[in-house]
Amino acid sequence: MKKITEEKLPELYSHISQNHDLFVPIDQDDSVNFSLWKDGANVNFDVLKTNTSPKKYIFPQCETFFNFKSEGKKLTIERIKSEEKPYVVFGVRPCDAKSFRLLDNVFLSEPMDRLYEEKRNRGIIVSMGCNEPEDTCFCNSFSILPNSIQEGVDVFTLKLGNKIFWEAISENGVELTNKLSDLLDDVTEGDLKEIEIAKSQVNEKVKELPFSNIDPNEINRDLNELFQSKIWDEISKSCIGCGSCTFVCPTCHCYDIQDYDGNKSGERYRCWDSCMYSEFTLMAHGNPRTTQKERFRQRFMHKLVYYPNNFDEYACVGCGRCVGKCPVNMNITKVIRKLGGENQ
Amino acid sequence: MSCGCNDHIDPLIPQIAVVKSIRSDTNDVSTFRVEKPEGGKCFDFKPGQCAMVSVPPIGEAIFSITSSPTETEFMEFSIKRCGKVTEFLHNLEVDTEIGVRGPYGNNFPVNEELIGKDLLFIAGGIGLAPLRSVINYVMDNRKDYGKVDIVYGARTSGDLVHRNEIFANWPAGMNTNVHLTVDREEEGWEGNVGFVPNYVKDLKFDTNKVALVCGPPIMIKYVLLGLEELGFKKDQVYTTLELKMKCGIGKCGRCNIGDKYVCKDGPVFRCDEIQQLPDEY
Amino acid sequence: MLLESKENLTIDKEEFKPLIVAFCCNWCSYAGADLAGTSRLNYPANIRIIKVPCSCRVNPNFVLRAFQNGADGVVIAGCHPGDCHYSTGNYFARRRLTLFTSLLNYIGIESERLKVDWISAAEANKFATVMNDVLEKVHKLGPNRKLRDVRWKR
Amino acid sequence: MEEMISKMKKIAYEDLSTKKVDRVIGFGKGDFIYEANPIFISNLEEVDLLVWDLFCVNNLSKYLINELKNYQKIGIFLKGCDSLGFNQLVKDNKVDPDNVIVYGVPCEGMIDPNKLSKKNLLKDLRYLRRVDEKLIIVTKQGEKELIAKDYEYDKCLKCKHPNPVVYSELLESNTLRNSILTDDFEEVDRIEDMNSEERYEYWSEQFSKCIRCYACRNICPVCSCDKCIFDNLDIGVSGKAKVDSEDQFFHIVRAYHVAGRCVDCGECSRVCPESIAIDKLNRKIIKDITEIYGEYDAGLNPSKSSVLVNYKLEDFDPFETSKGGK
Amino acid sequence: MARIGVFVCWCGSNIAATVDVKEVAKEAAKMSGVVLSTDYQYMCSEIGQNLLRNAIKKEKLDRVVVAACSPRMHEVTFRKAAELAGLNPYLVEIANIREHCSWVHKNKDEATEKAIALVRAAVAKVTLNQELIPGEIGIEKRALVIGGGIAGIQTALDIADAGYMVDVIEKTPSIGGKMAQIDKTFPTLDCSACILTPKMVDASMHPNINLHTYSEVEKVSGYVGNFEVTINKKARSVIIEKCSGCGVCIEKCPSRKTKSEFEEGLVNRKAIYTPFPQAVPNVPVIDREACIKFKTGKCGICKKVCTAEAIDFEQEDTKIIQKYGAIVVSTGYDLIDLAKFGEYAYGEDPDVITSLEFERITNAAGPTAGKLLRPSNNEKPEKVVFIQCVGSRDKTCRGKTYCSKICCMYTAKHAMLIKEKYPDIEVHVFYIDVRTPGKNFDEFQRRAVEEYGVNYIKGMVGKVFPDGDKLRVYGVDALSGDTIEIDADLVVLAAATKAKEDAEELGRKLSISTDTNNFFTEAHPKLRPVETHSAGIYLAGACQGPKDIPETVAQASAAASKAIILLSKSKLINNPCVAKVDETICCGCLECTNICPYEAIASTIIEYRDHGKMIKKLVSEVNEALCQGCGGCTVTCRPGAIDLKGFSNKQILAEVDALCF
Repeated sequence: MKKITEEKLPELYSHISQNHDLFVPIDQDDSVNFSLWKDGANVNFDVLKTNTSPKKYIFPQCETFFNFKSEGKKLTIERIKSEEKPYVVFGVRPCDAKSFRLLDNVFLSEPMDRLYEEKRNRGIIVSMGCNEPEDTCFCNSFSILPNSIQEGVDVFTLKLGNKIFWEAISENGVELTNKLSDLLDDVTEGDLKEIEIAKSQVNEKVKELPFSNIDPNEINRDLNELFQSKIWDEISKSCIGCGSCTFVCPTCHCYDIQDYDGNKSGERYRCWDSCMYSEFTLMAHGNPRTTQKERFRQRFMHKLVYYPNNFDEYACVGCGRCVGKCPVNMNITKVIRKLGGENQ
Repeated sequence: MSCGCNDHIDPLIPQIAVVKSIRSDTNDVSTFRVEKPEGGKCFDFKPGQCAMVSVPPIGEAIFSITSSPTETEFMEFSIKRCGKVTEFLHNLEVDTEIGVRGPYGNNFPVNEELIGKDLLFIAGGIGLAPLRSVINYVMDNRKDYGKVDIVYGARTSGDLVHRNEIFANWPAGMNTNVHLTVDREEEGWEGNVGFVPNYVKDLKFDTNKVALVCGPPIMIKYVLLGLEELGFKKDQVYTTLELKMKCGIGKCGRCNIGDKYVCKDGPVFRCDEIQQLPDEY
Repeated sequence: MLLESKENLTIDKEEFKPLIVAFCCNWCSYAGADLAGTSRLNYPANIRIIKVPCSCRVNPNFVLRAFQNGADGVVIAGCHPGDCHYSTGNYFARRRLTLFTSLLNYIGIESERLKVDWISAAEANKFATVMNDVLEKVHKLGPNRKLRDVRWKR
Repeated sequence: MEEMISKMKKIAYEDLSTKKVDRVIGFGKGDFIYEANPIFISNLEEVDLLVWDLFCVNNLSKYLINELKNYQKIGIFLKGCDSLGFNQLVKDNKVDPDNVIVYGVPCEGMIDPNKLSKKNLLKDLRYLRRVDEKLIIVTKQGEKELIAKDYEYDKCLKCKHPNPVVYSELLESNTLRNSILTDDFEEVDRIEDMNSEERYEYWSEQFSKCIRCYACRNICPVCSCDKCIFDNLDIGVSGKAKVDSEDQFFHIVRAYHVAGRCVDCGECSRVCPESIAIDKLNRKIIKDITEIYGEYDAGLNPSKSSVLVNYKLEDFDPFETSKGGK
Repeated sequence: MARIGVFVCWCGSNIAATVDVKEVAKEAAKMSGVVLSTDYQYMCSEIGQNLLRNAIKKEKLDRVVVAACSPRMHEVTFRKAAELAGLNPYLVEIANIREHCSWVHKNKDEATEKAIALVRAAVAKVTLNQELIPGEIGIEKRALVIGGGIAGIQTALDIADAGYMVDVIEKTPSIGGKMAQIDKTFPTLDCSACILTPKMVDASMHPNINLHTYSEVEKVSGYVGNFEVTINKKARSVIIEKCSGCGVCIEKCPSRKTKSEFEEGLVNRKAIYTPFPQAVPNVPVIDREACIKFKTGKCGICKKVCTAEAIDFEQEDTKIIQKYGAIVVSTGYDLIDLAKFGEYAYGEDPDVITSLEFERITNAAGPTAGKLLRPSNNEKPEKVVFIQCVGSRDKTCRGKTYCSKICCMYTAKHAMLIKEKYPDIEVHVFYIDVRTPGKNFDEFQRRAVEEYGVNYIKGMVGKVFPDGDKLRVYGVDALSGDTIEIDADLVVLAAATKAKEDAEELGRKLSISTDTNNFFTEAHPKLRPVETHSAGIYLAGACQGPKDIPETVAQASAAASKAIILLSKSKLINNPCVAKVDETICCGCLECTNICPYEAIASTIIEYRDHGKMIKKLVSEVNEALCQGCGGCTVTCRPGAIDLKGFSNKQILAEVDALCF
């Protein structure tokens, strides 16, 4: 394990960004979001949750994957080759890191999504543990500890005071760490102790959080019974059918494929979509999910039942972004509770 | 199932294909024959599987492949005019290039459960498209299967597709019966008049066979009830489902019924499987 | 990575030939443009006219689309208030466009790029003057990059 | 507050039990002290869930569209800004006012949890109440007295209608908010004062934050189309790609579609997950309308047609360069 | 794919000198959907049109673009040519490469480039064109005339003579209008009644004319060819069919306190009355506000004396709903109220009268039996002063800014009438200008001055001052600057004409507009003077603006002929480029209905099935017969549910895209 002081971080950033696109939480206009680091950027690790999740680096909101041109009867398709640099996402919280694994389940299973795979392979994930979980956090409900090292992260870091502890996890992580060795110091015994204390402290804090009693395992997982539950009528009433929960969610991964006719040539892109939208499943001859109830049910059934049935994990990491963003304060914690997912 | 041809290519990127011929079946249904630009079939597939047909800049739509896998040189799609993509396809000129990707989804178990069985095909309207692939496959491997009954109906006789096969080829097949019906009386029509589900009941099939059903949702619903009345068990009946699809590979998230994705886990379902699914299709 | 991070369009200002899309109402301004032709007046060839029945037919979407796809300026011309073939169409258009031009200006589009004027069927001179004027101003401003859709290939 | 809550419960209980209404839409308590949710009540037992506090910020009026599909008569609690939205829904023929009983609730301004959070007051918040212009909060650290205005939603600071403009029953006599400021459109002026490059940069940055979640549209009481053009790709005016031009198009057209109809309730900006200054677009149009066509009155009178479907012969004409002849 | 043919016209050298037409055709051939692209010297010539027609047939073209002169020039020509070849004419678009290109640009490269762009836009548009078929609407072969004055009577007679049924609605108990009140007419000085009453009788006897007197228009709906009008027939309290017109009831009626409207209030009438002896129909009416029976319940003398048993106190207003193909509005005019003109002492001194009162006084059938007597003392006046332009050409808010047009002539007529009967009476006329354009008009006025010695004074009267039994008239002679003072016995004010009080309300019912003075607005002041903006509604007489009798009659016949033209058609063909509503998208806000200048958009409730439940939905509905295709509604429609055929959103966007190629 290594460490670096906060003051030296800009040096670290510029070092990393020599060969990588570096994405860090940047405070801009009063909101913190992962953005490309540039000299002088206002990096902020103190705000626990970035506004939107870092999933955009492995699954961008919009990506063009081929250009096409049709002239007369001839059609040409030109696949877009990625020419972008390898990248580093620095500051990925354990919950978000977990979400990457959940997306991997979907995109990297056969038939594999090559666009995703390419982005996934190009990136180095530098995760960062949490010390001060917020009221809206419930990662614990999905057995994600705030300081856990999630599968798939390359480096794990922890910020205590002005020290950032740095632990390479994967081969890529080791490689990156080696490149940065000039900037990183070794840790002392005292540091390790400090880390231990911090970890146990935060684990205690997590237990005190308002949502700590939420436990999806308590939900009766009988698919059809849950599907037909009357509860959906009740809890979907206030949903306004926007996509804010979906788009801030680190695990939501529905997408749409569209063509853009750009005059002399066109492009096909895929972009995030939301199962909360009314036209998501709309076909020429009808819509199997006609009201917001069905759409609302789909989203939560997917996270709590369908996905677990397919991948044996919940498709929620308890980051709590949706809790903060829903215009009408309806969110997955309420849904889980209503479905019985609560420890007494 | 995997046919092995897509392992190294991005499954979302279509390959170029040429529309070699367009045969108009009815007012709003045409059958498109598609080949590689250099000739030959774009990819191998199994009966019941689908492919995504791409017409930039209009978009993509998924269709079941209606030709038999035994056709080595081409694939066919029977397409009903009902949206933007189909409209575009219908206005296409022969020899125009389009994109296709696939095959997607599962297939009718022609080499598994169906082997050696008596088969009952029940189709309505454009629903004959996926079954035609199976029927022709069966016809080409006729000795592997038992008796074949084909019940096919449409609103009017003008809406019956693949006329050559339903009127000539199939009835001429060995141990094969074709039962045609139209919804309403019409001049010159000498076949049965009435809805497919009723006709199926009237025909009083014995239950020692496997039924493959495809057609409009409402028809499927009543055919299944009818088959039940005749004594068919749910695991003797296969049908296909259709929902909005975009990716074709079970990822984009819109064609699921419960935890099953129609594009990947379907479109062919055995009825006892369907029964397990939530009612959202 | 995202589409918007593609490089901005670089257009050599030297060779800058502005594209102006003009929506002209059928009864006055289009006829005014016809008369400009009959009178052999002169205005730049970069002005391309689309005929609409009335200035009230011009949807802001059309204007935005023109800017998206590379127009450097947009003109909307209709009958003088009071002379509308449909009695009141241009009164509605006047209100809509008053607010819309102001909104676009607020978003940062130079007001010279969206010109609304009333040109009667008899005002061939005015038609030519307005077009020359718009072109000159747009030329001075240079190519429009605002609202541009980088995916549209010109 | 307590008094108001008991009035609310009383009227809801009465009207439900006398079958005057078969549904009541109001506010219920959320998971946190600083959270109130829309609730929908049909059973008398649930009446007790009704609350009224400083976080009942949601504009409930739009729920009427869907609820009226399943219920005959609905009672709904509306604040001043909500009532404007209600009127606009009536005007757009989305809601039949005969089937609605509006319980008018005068509002003193709602408290923005984000503002509390920025001052680190949200964590461990145990209690808070408002006494006129003061905000009394109790946290772990004890009681604190704050200036309410500093913690109100931005939109409440500009509120012109703290009292419902339409109601069947008014639950409390009108409040007189000391904080009602004369609306000087100061924030719009600030943008107007920039040059066009700066303005474009400002808005490009704002718009590029957009994630196209459409929360602003879906919460808006005047965005009540059955099928919005942004949900209808077939109409061919917009796509789903996340590119600057599409984001700009969305925001400009959204603003234009509510021009003259926007009731300035500020919900769009409140719900934006990316904190885009959406209402600064709406308010620019409101400012223009006020200056050019006189008093802005969207939502005040459902039978009066809006500015853009109206005209006067003598309207201000910014375009006339020279008089033409017939 | 579409099969588009592009035809580039040289227009001799008009286009070809500045535009490389070959190049344009070559480029057009590359455009999407274009299967044929060619050029020709004169596309509009017969050979050119044949070229087009043959190409459509041979190449199976389903769309055509002609790049030529302005569509305002030859769009119709090419559309007709296409139609002859079996193509729907609306599948033809014109690219204007002459007026908008070759004639305004000099640089050949630039002009060619632009011409290509314009063709590209036309190709893009035409690709999206759809066959349009003009709708046909039937026509109710019946006309309605609102107002039974001379304008209405003449209109009704003309239409009726053409063989169509006409209903005339008259608010008062008798037709006849203002002309019935007038004594003589200028410039011939023939008796007004002598020429009017036969027409009134004709109207009442005509088999095709139906008179609804004492009736008003209550509601108008529908559209050209198919108006539906609700007429309120006020309770007359006398059964028309039974009444013999003997007049005994009137004679016996004890109520005599109501001023006679017909006699301009100079005398009183009974509660049961006919406005004047020649009234048509000659059936009295009970003025329920004056009638003692209605006020107190006692009386009923009329009923007792009526041997025909025609009196019916229980009669109620009745509503008639009738369909009409055309409507003519001929509601006439009134004189302005002179209350604001205190300086003339009107209303203060009975010897200050309006010109219309003078007409009654001088009328042989009037209250004085035609003798010129002062209302104050029934004596013959010695000096009469006429004051013109009382409220006309008046820029103050008291009067009207316009010239009332008829006063100069009738004043000259009045002066002459006096002089003819009483050469000894001194007649003075104060005037601003004398305006006598019209056949024999100026001669007529000159006769008044030259033959009859009427004293015309250019100048205005400052004050009329009742002084004993005289009226002291103070004026200024504008020519000499002298003040003039006349001791008059009678002062006649040429009060300005004005539109009827209820014109605006009627205009609203009919959806026709009124001008700032509340006169009905004609569709075009020069070219469509008797039509309104609402198709099928025409104007006759002074309701459109001040007019004298000959003009009124001329306009009445003009309006009648317009109505006849309409009624004589078996079907109306409407412009197919009209708005249409996509009900599935329409959100029912009905904003579009607010802006339609033709009230062509209405709301309707549609029902559709939504998961087994019947849902009712409010949507807009366009009446294609009324829609004129301005497209204003399309912009009001946020979800884009309402679109304009021929200029659809997609078409215009495609043009924009093509120009941005």
